[in-house]
Formats: sequence, structure tokens, C-alpha cells
Amino acid sequence: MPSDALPGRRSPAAAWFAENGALAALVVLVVALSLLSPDFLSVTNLLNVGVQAAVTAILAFGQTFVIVTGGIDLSVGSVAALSAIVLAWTATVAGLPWPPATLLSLLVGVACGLVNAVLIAYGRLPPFIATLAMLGIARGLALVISQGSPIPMPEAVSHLGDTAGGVLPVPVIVMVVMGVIAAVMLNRTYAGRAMYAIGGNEEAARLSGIKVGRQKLITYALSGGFAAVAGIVLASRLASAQPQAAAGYELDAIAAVVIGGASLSGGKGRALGTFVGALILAVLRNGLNLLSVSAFWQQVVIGVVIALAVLVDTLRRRGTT
Amino acid sequence: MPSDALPGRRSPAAAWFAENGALAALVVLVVALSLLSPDFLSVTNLLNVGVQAAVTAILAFGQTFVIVTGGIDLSVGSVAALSAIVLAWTATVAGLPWPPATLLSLLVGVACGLVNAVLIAYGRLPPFIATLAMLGIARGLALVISQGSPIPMPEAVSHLGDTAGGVLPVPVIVMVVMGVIAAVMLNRTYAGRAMYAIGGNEEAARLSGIKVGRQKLITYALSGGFAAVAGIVLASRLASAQPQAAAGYELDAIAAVVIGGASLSGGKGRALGTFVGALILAVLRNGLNLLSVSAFWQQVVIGVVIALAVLVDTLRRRGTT
Amino acid sequence: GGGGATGDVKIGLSVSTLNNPYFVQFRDGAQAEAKKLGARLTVTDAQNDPSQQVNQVQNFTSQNMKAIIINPVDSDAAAPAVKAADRAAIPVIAADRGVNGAEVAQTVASDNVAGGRLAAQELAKLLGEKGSVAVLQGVPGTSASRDRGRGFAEGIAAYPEIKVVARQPADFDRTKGLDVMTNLIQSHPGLAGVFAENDEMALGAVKALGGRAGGQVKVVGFDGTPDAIKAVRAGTLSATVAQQPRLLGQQAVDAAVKAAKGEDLPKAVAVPVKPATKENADQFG
Amino acid sequence: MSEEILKAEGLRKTFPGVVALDGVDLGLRTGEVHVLLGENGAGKSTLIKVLSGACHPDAGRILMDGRPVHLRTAGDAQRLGISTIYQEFNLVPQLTVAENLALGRPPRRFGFVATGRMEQQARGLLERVGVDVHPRTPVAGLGIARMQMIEIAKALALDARVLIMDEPTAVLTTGEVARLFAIVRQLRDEGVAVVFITHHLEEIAEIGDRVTVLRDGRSVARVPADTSRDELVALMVGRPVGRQYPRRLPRRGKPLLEVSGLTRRGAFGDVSFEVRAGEVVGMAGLVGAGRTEVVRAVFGADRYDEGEVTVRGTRLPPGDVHAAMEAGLGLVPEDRKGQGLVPQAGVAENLGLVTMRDATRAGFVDRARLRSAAAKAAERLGIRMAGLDQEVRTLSGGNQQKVVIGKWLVADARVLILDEPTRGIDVGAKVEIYELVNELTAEGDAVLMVSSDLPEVLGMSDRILVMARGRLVGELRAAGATQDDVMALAVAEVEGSHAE
Ligand SMILES: Nc1ncnc2c1ncn2[C@@H]1O[C@H](COP(=O)(O)OP(=O)(O)OP(=O)(O)O)[C@@H](O)[C@H]1O
Ligand SMILES: Nc1ncnc2c1ncn2[C@@H]1O[C@H](COP(=O)(O)OP(=O)(O)OP(=O)(O)O)[C@@H](O)[C@H]1O
Ligand SMILES: [Mg+2]
Ligand SMILES: [Mg+2]
Repeated sequence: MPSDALPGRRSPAAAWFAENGALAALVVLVVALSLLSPDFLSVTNLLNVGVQAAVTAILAFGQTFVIVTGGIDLSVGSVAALSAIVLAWTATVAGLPWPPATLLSLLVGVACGLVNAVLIAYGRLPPFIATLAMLGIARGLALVISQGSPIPMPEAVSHLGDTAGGVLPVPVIVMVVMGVIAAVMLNRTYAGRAMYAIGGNEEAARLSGIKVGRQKLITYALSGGFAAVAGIVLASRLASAQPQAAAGYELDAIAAVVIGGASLSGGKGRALGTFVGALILAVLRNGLNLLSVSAFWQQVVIGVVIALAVLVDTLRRRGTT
Repeated sequence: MPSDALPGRRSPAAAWFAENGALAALVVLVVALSLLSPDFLSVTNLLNVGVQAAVTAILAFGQTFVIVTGGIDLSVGSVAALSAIVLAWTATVAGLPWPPATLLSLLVGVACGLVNAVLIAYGRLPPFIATLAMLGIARGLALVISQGSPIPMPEAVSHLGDTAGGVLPVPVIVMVVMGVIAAVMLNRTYAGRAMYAIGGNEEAARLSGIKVGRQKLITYALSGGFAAVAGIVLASRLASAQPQAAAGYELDAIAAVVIGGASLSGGKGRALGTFVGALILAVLRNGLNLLSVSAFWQQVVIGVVIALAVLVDTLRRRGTT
Repeated sequence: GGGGATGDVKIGLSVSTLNNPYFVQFRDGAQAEAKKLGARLTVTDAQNDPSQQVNQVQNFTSQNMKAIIINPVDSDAAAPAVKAADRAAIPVIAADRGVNGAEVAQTVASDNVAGGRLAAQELAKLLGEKGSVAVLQGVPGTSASRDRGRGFAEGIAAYPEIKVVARQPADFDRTKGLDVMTNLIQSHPGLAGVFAENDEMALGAVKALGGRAGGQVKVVGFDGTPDAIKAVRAGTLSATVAQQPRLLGQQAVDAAVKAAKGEDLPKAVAVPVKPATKENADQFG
Repeated sequence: MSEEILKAEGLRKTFPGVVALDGVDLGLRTGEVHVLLGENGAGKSTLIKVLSGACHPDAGRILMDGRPVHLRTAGDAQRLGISTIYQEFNLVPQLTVAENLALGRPPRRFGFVATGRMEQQARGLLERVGVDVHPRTPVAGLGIARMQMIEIAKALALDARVLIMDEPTAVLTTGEVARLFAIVRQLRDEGVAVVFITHHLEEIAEIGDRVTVLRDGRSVARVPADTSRDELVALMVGRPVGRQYPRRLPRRGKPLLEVSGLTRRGAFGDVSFEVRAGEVVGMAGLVGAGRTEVVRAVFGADRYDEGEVTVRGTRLPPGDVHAAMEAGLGLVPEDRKGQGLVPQAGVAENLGLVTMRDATRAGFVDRARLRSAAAKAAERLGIRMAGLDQEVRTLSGGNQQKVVIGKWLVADARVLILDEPTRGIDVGAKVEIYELVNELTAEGDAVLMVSSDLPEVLGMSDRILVMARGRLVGELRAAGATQDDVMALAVAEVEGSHAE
């Protein structure tokens, strides 16, 4: 009977696995690395991988919102740096207590996102251009405020870079929390569902009464806010905010989202996939360090593995249909 | 009567200008800079701008093919570096005469493009991922071959960085030639028209008998070949091939194409627009140097001006329709 | 333009990158000196891209600068830029790194290769000339990474009982220094020493090592940035090869102003590099 | 008896969850018009996709001139002389009309595309199908009907031996249909074999020679084209269908939608009308008369320069879809793929698009509630699908249209604007939709129906507004009016304006 082959009738585990193709690639990678390096599969090392994935993953969660709507946000790395600099500057240099400083820093991230969204939704700029402009602007402002030098982070905030209870690194906790927020937003909220509709067919969404402009504001503001969180976590890990921090992370964040199964043409993407994508990148870098691959070859290997990881996914998918 | 508003009935000059909105932004920029800086509007300086635009423009011409098909090529900067390193290495280190070395270098560029295309057209990788992988691979190979050190370019090829007849810089000539090739390819050849069809509606293109896979091979191969030319010009200007050359140029190249009016969702884009886009970026950087804008503020200003340039274009377009 | 006799001296400075506190200090030193001498200094940031640097030097010639200071992104790739300035008869001062393949009026530099050797000696001293060592490399293929790495390799070769067990890139970035060091500790738990090709990575490594930094594991950096000197004082960073970037900036502007006036200059001025350790850290404050 | 040029034997094609073709046989003779008939989702489009190389069968074979052929790509089929017009448009919106007509095979000279010759050819083709557009116009701006004519012209450009047309008349008005039929007859007489799919049963006798009926992916009957309508319907649906235009008691309540002086320069001018509770108002006109533009402006999808739109007494801000919806307006757009659906989202997701806002509490969407509402709507409309999560892009054309209508059903709009609502919908489902319209109006809602299907406009409306050249040129009471009355109005004005 045809109905046996229905998507919803497969075992939930199989269906889940099939929809998260990147997971297969991650599993293969983990198995391969555990065989190649005895140090890989220790609890400490896996927690390290978690910490190292955290910033990229948080940026990528924010990026997922944008990519689901069919946009792209190139400014996340710069916005992360700017937000961290604002926090450190207002707290350390201007002497504001850390709670308002942190709030301000988050607001700066959100504001950057809003500017992007206004340019895109109302100025009709292509997202690539609007956020590329913001990439330069936010980085420049970070440099201007910090005068190009790192600024110490306030002690209280820096605990975000610590380890809770001596075992669980706080960045990992933050990453998981942000991931859950992203997943819930995307799956359960009006804003999230509207993002899928807009990415799937913007005109149909508009004609169904979705306020596309306003939803884009929310989307990019979220991306900016997530970038601010990522920036704060990053700066906390170093106990200092660096104006050049997170440079180039936008490509990593976008790659994580796309490896996770999202499509740059919009309408597709999941928080869990993005998480797996970020883990693949972090595991890969960690593994290359453990295996002492030479600096020159590392980029080659990363490139090949990224291509293979996604190839495995697309070929498998093609096999099914 | 309604028919007055139909396109095609305007004067050709007005239509041309309207279709090349970036040109307006460029004109505004040039006028503003000539007023602000007395040094700007000299012949020497304008030729400098031309030279400084050359590498980005050549990369961007190649990128235009890809973007017209609805793809993206992040690997152009790395491929440029790899091609130049291959030329310098085979000529200087391995002692091959420069003509076969140059040919080999171009072939390497084309080969990188073909690998991208195979991954995209037959492996079904998203262009973003395939070319991101190639970005790492090509850069890594450039480092491996050069062992991380610059290699002197053969004397004969280095003349590409010189000035012909004491006035006209060779990079400018190469840029114009590559631009004309790109324009003719896009407008007049089967391959070029097929690119627009694929970018506009890939399914329609396939059902009309266009061999989409093969056309993508051509598209990315062209992008790789153009990147090789850009790499050679760049290395000639520096008289040495650098493994780190052209890092990050992919964003500039893509920005030039998009500023020039192309759409990242495909089906739109023109060589002339791309040229104007590349000039805008070069004029902007040149102008900021002449105006002695502080280094930190430069990134901010570049971001703002890019956004404004495209904004002028989109708002004007909206006004018309 | 300011007042004084040198009020008309326009000098262009192309810095390799301002994404690094070391070069920010270098620029600060240069700006302070220019202010003192009443010269008009224009600073541009080449963002570690040699061809942008060539562009900037070309633009300086369009602006009729009286002298140009170039802080090369790459010593080889700077030659065409210098030649362009030569054609316009504008004197060029090379700062921090030399220029290969073209004549400059003066090179004001601290030698990266020598600095690398010095770092090796300092680390060997700290380790009692034995133990396993890791190297954090800068952006692969950059001249700073190349030269410092080479100097260190040459220097460390003199100590047969010191083994370099890992060389991994961390791109001159503090976060990457932290991550890469964290990973290296997993695969090389017995590390006794670390050489980082700049202070940013060194500070990342110190963070990764936590309590072990300065005790069980000695970290040696390169540059002598304020953060690094602070860490040296605190004892977490065992030493850094201090380059005195401010001094470098000052001397470069000095030389440029002299060159603009047509004065003869010695071909090379070396700003000494010296190891900053806990004992002498106050000198560098 | 002429020979069979194309023959399909035992074709099978399954998609995940659906058997689209379940052993289909088809024999096509030269010089005949062979009609494919079947309900929405019966497998007609899948069959022609297999015949045109766009889709590969799981089993069965295709013979051309008695020899088995292997169609790997659409190009293969084209080379064998099979030309196809697909149900979904396959035009490249950014390219010009001329380029679309020559897509994939532009005339070349010294390796370069010969633009002049290409436009020359385009002009000839456009003239043949009677479309008055400049070859250099980009396709993107053309209305849906003219796009269909371009598709037809494109298929003619191939000089094929087999011409397959998947619902070409769905979006055309009487005049164009007549022209198309003239072309088809001419081709048939020249010996071309034509496969013709339509849901307009009256067209079958007019143009067809033989009919193959598909039901649930099987070819269940082959009958001559002059078979009676009721017999055809019975074969196709497997049960009798009621009156085509179900009777309804006319009622006129107070005005729900009032439009006055609506003008957008260059598109339409001074359009005023009202629609009252319980009324069905039809809107007729030639293709390109501006009907779509007017209703889109009314709904707030596009801006307008002058005039006002009032719904249930409140004036709507121009260009604000959301406000229009809040006021109780709904629009089923004519271009379902481009404007009506989120193609890669599921059926439930699409059906809930409009109501999502109402099912939101504190920012969270009650997806379970939306799902059960969607299930109900799907049931009511008889949407043929593998499940509520099937991506709508993989539904058959008619079922997609039902989803678009369904989303407004779920939303419970008070004034529903339907732009070509039954385009591509089978006879049975059409009646269901008409009954639905009647139910709505019986509840005191109002319907404004734009349609190029004159019998439908006449059969369903209480009043008919006729548009020509962006203006309302007349109003007719549907009772007693004939197709000729409507056409006379629509055409007269066009000729008048040509004389200006
Ligand atoms: N790509 C696909 N994936 C899954 N199912 C599909 C796909 N294409 C078609 N189907 C299914 O195959 C069946 C037959 O569809 P088809 O388009 O052939 O119907 P049709 O007879 O043309 O209907 P209509 O009159 O509505 O156009 C439908 O149930 C449809 O949902
Ligand atoms: N012969 C023509 N050439 C060019 N443009 C035309 C022509 N006829 C109409 N138009 C344009 O088409 C637009 C009207 O199209 P629209 O789709 O709104 O009409 P419609 O009545 O809904 O037709 P359809 O039956 O295609 O839905 C007007 O803007 C008009 O300028
Ligand atoms: Mg169909
Ligand atoms: Mg219409």
C-alpha cells in the first residue's frame, strides 16, 4: 500500500534522522576522530568542543532566523564585537554597573539588527548589501570606541566564560539555552512561523496578512541580539573585549546553518540542524589540533570535510526519493 | 493612456541610465570627492583608481556569471592566490618557461571552478557550501605549494603590473578586456543567455532542453578562469605571488556585482553594472585615503556609503514604477 | 596644518593592520611624534592586504606627500609600492619590517627573526633547557608568522633536549589561541612551554592553561602589548619579546620628517627587541 | 485510419505516499486531438511529464513510431518532435518574450545569439497566436493569460509532431480560446498529434476527437469526443454530479464592500461598485482589462492613487493587506504559485497561513488548533493529498487551487474576492466550490468573483460588472444575460479606445 511510505508513518527516530542529515555526518566524523586520536573521546575534550562551538553556534542560531526568511546576515561577527566592546567600555571605562551595561550591550546588538532590517524591508536593499555595510560599520565603531585596544570585561560578566560547578562550562549552557530559545521561537511562535512563510513565498505571506516588514524587523533584531550574546560570551571567555573579535565568523555561522540543512533561498532551516552544523565545524577544528595537522593543510582538510559532510547528506536524500 | 508607461518606449539614454542605477551613485560619489579633495580629479589619481579597481573588477566579472545563474562563488579570492602561486612556482622554482607556466596557472583556476561546478551540479551541494570548501582548499594548497612564503613572479609576466607606453597601466587594460569578454559572453552567447535562463527559472531552463549541469560547469569554470587572471594581475602588481593574496576579496567581488544591480536570487546582472560596482568600491577607498579619514572611521564610512549607493538606486527605481 | 617651521610637512603612513594592539600602539607613537613636530600625518590601514597597501602608497603620491612611512604587510610585496613612490621622488621610510627589492631612505625595524631567536633563548632559560614545547602560529603565510617562526626554530635548535611537539595555527587571534591551546593540552598533556607568535595568542594560551600558566607551563609571547606586560607582571605570561612599538612609531616619523627636508639618513635604525620578564616588566609599562 | 505515432504502455509512477500513475495506456494517432480527462490528481499532468521526458516512469514503456524510446531529459523528447506546454508556467520572468520563445535554442550566427533574427521569429509567433506584445518586453510584467499565450507560442516554435497541452485554456478568455482552437485545428489537419487536457467539458466536443479518461492513475476508458457530458462526468468521477451551477435564492442585504473612484494612473481609473451581503458579483472582461489589478488594489495588495474602499462601513487604509483582512476581506489571487502558496510548506501550514494570527496566544501559535481546522477544510474541499504535511508544490494543480481557497475558508472572511477561483479545478470540485460560495452568501457574506469563464460568471453571479481597458464599462443583471451581451460590452469599449 502506498500509505506505508508516507513521511509521517515512519518510525519517529528514523524520520528524525532523515530530516537531520547533517547528524549522520557528525556521527561519522566523531567515530573517525575517536579512532584516529585517543584523546578525542574524553569528557574534558568533548566539553572543550562544546565551549569552542558555543560562539559560532549562538551566532548561527540568530543567523538561522534570517536564513529561514530567505535573507543573510553578514554583520553578525562585527555586531558581536561591537556589543562586547560597548559592554566593556561602559562598565570598565565609563564606570556603569554591569547590569545596565549588559542591557545596553544587548540593545546595541538589537539596534544593529533593526538598522539592517529597516534598510532591507523599507529601503529595499538586498540583505547581502545591507548587512555587508553593517559589517563595516559595526566593526569600525568597535574600533573607534575601543581605540583599537582590548578592554577588560567587568568581573561579574566574565563568569560567563567560567565553568559552573567545576564541570559544566557556562558557554555551553548559554549555547544550549539560546538553542532552545531559537528552536521554540522557530517552531512555536507566530514570529517563527511567519519567518518560514516569508522565506517560502514572500508575496503569498504578504497576501495572507503577514506584516512582512515588521516580521523582518523582528528577524534581524533577533539575529543582532543573538550576536550580542555571542559577543559577550566570547569576551567573557577572554575576560576582555577585543575590537577585532569574531572577525570572519559570519561565514562560519552561515556555513553552520547551511550544513544544518537550511537553504539560502529561504523557507527551510531548523535550530537543531544549525546546532549540528556548528558542532561539525568545532569538532573538525578540535580534531585537526589533536591530530597535529600542519597549518597549511588544515584549511584543505576543513574544506574537504565540509564538502563531504554536506555531500553525504544530499546524496542520501537523493537515494531516498 | 496606460501604454505610455510601458517599458521600451523611453528614450534609449534614459532607459540605459535607469537600468544602470549604480552609475548615478558613482557619479554622485565622484562629484562629491572632487569637491572635497583637490587631488581627486587628476589624471594620475583616476588611473590609480582604475588600477586599484582592476583585481576586484576582474574577480567580479567572473562572479557575475555565477550570480546570474543564481549561485555564488566564495572561492574566487583563494583561487586567484592559488593560480598566481602556481605560476610563480612553476616558473621560478620549477624553472618552466613563463608561457606554459601561465597556461597552467589559468588551467588551475578553471579546474577549481570545475570542481565547484561538479559539486554543485552533480553533487547537489548548495553553491555557498561548495565554494566555501574550495575557499579553504585553494588557500591551503597555495600555502602548501609556497610553503607559506611569497614567490617572485617571472619578469616577463610581471609586466602585467606595469604601465604601457608610460601612461596606461596594464591592469586597467586587462580589466577592460575581461569586462568586454564578460559583457559579450553574457549578452551574445548561448552560454550567457542560458545563465540568465537558469538563474531566472532553472526548471523552465531544464524543460526547454538547456543542459543545466553542463552550463553550470561552464559558468563556474569561467569564474575560476577570471579569478586566475585576477590573481596573475595582482601578483604582477606586487612582483611576487603571495599565498595570502586576495584573502576576503570574495566579499568585495560579490558586493561589486550586487551594487551593479544583480540579484543574488539569479536571473539579473550585467557586466557594465559590475564594472560600475567595482569602481564605486575603488573610488570610495581612494577617496577616503585622500581625505585622510581616520582608519577606524574608514570602515564605518565605507559601510555607510555602500548602503547609500544602493539605496539611491532602489529608491529611484521605486519612484519610477 | 599646524604652526611652526614644519607645518607643511605632509606625511603618509600605511599601517599593515590596526586589528592588532601592537600596531595601534605603533600608530599612537607615530601620531604623538607628528604632533610634537607639527607634521601632518595621514594614517591608513592596509588590513593585512599587500595590494591595498600598494594602493594606499599610490594614493599618497597623488596627494603629494612629502614623505611616506610604510609598515609593510609583506616585505617582498611592498617593493612595487616603494618604487612607485621613488618615481614620484618621495622618500620612503620602512617601519617594523624591511622592504625587499627596492631602496628605502631608512628602515626602522625590530628584527622579527632575531626576536624569534630571543624568544627561543628565553623559553629555554625558563624551562631549564629541556621539555616539550608547543608553538602557536600566526596567520599562515604572513611575514610576521614566517619570520618569528623561523627565528624561533633556529633558536630552539640549539637546545637538543627541548622538543617542539606541536605547531598549530591560531591566526594571531586571542580566541583562537585559547581554543587551540585547550585542544593541544588534550593531546599533549606534558607540555612544559609554549611560544606564541604574538601576544594575543599568548594571552589566549595563558587563559587556556589557567592555573598552570607561569608555573607548570611557561608561555612566551611576542610584541609587548600593554595587556601582555600586565600579564608578565602578574606572572601568568612568563615573558614576551617586547618590541616597543611606540618608539618604533616615533622614530619612523622622526626619520620621515628629516627625509622630507632632504636630510641624509642612516640606512637602518634598529629599535632593540628585548625580552620583558617579571623582573624588568616595569620598564615597559 | 491513421497510424499511432506515440504509444504508452503500462506506465507506472509513484511519489512518496502516492501512486500517481498505476498502469496507464495511451495511443496517439497522427492528426487527432486526444483529450485527457480526469479529476484533480488523477495523474494527467504526471502522464504528460513522463511523455515529455520531464519525469521518469517506474515501469512501462513509451513507443514512438512503433519503436521504444528512452526519454532521459526534456531535450530528448523535443528532439523526437514532442513539444509540451506544462500546467505550471515554464517561463523565465527576467527574460524578454523573444528570448523565452527561443529558450534553449536561440538562433545563432558565428556562435553568437542572433538577436535580430530571434525577435523576427518571435514577432511571427506572437502574431500567429494573436498576442500584442513587443518581443523585447520582459515576461515578468505580463498578466497570466498573456503568459499562457506565450507558452503556447513557445510550444508552436518547435514545429513538433506531437503537441501536448496541459490545461492551456484554464486562464484564457473566449476570444483567445477560439484563436487557440483555430491553431490546433490547423495543426491537426497538418498531421500533428495533439494531447489536450482541460476541465472545461464543453471544449471536448468542440476540439477533441477521442477522449481517454483517467481515474486514480489508471486509464479507465477511451471514448469518442462526442460522448455526452453526463457520461463523461460519470466515467471521470465514478458517480453522478449535480447541477453545474447550483440554484440559490438571491438576497440583497446591506453593502459590505463599497469601492468608489478607485484610480491608479496607467492601470485603471474611476472604478466604483458595491457588493452587498448575500450577493455574488461577477467581474468579466477581456484578458488584460485590469480586473486583477483592481481587486488587488481593493484588497490592499497594491497601492492606488485615488478613491476609497469601504468594508462594512470602515474605510480601509490604502495598501494595507492586514487592515483589509481585519475588516473581513479575503483574496484568492489568480496566480496561485506566485502569490497564493508557500510551495515547500505543507498543506496544513498553508491552510493556516491567514488564521495563524488568531491562533496565537502570547506569541505562541496553537498549531494543534490550526491543524484540526486545516484537516476540516481539507476534508470539506476534498483535497487529494498524502497527508496534511505533504508539500503543496507536489499536489496536483487543482488541489493546489483548493488549498488557496481553503485558507480563506478557514479564515472565515466576510467579503471574499475570488480571482479566477475555479481555474484548473475539475467539474466535481467546481460544483463543490460553487456550493461553498452559496453557503457563504446564504450566511450573509458577500463574494466578488473575477472570472474569464463566461458561463461560470453568468451561472453564478447575481450581477456582472464588465471591465475594459481599466474602466468599468457596464453592469448587467445576470438573469437573462447571455455571453454575447457581456462580450459586446467588453469588446465595444476596446474598439472605442482604439479609435481615440
Ligand atoms: N513531485 C511530486 N511529489 C509527490 N507527489 C506528487 C508529485 N507530483 C505529483 N504528485 C501527486 O501525484 C498525483 C497526480 O498528480 P497530477 O499532477 O498528475 O494530477 P492531475 O491529474 O494533473 O490533476 P489536476 O487536474 O489537478 O492538474 C497527485 O496526487 C499529486 O499530489
Ligand atoms: N495589449 C496590451 N499590451 C500591453 N499591456 C497591456 C495590454 N493589455 C493590457 N495591458 C496591461 O495589463 C494590465 C491589466 O492586467 P490584469 O492582469 O490586471 O488584467 P485582468 O483583467 O485581470 O486580466 P487577466 O484576465 O489576465 O487576469 C494593465 O496594466 C494594462 O496596462
Ligand atoms: Mg495537472
Ligand atoms: Mg486577472
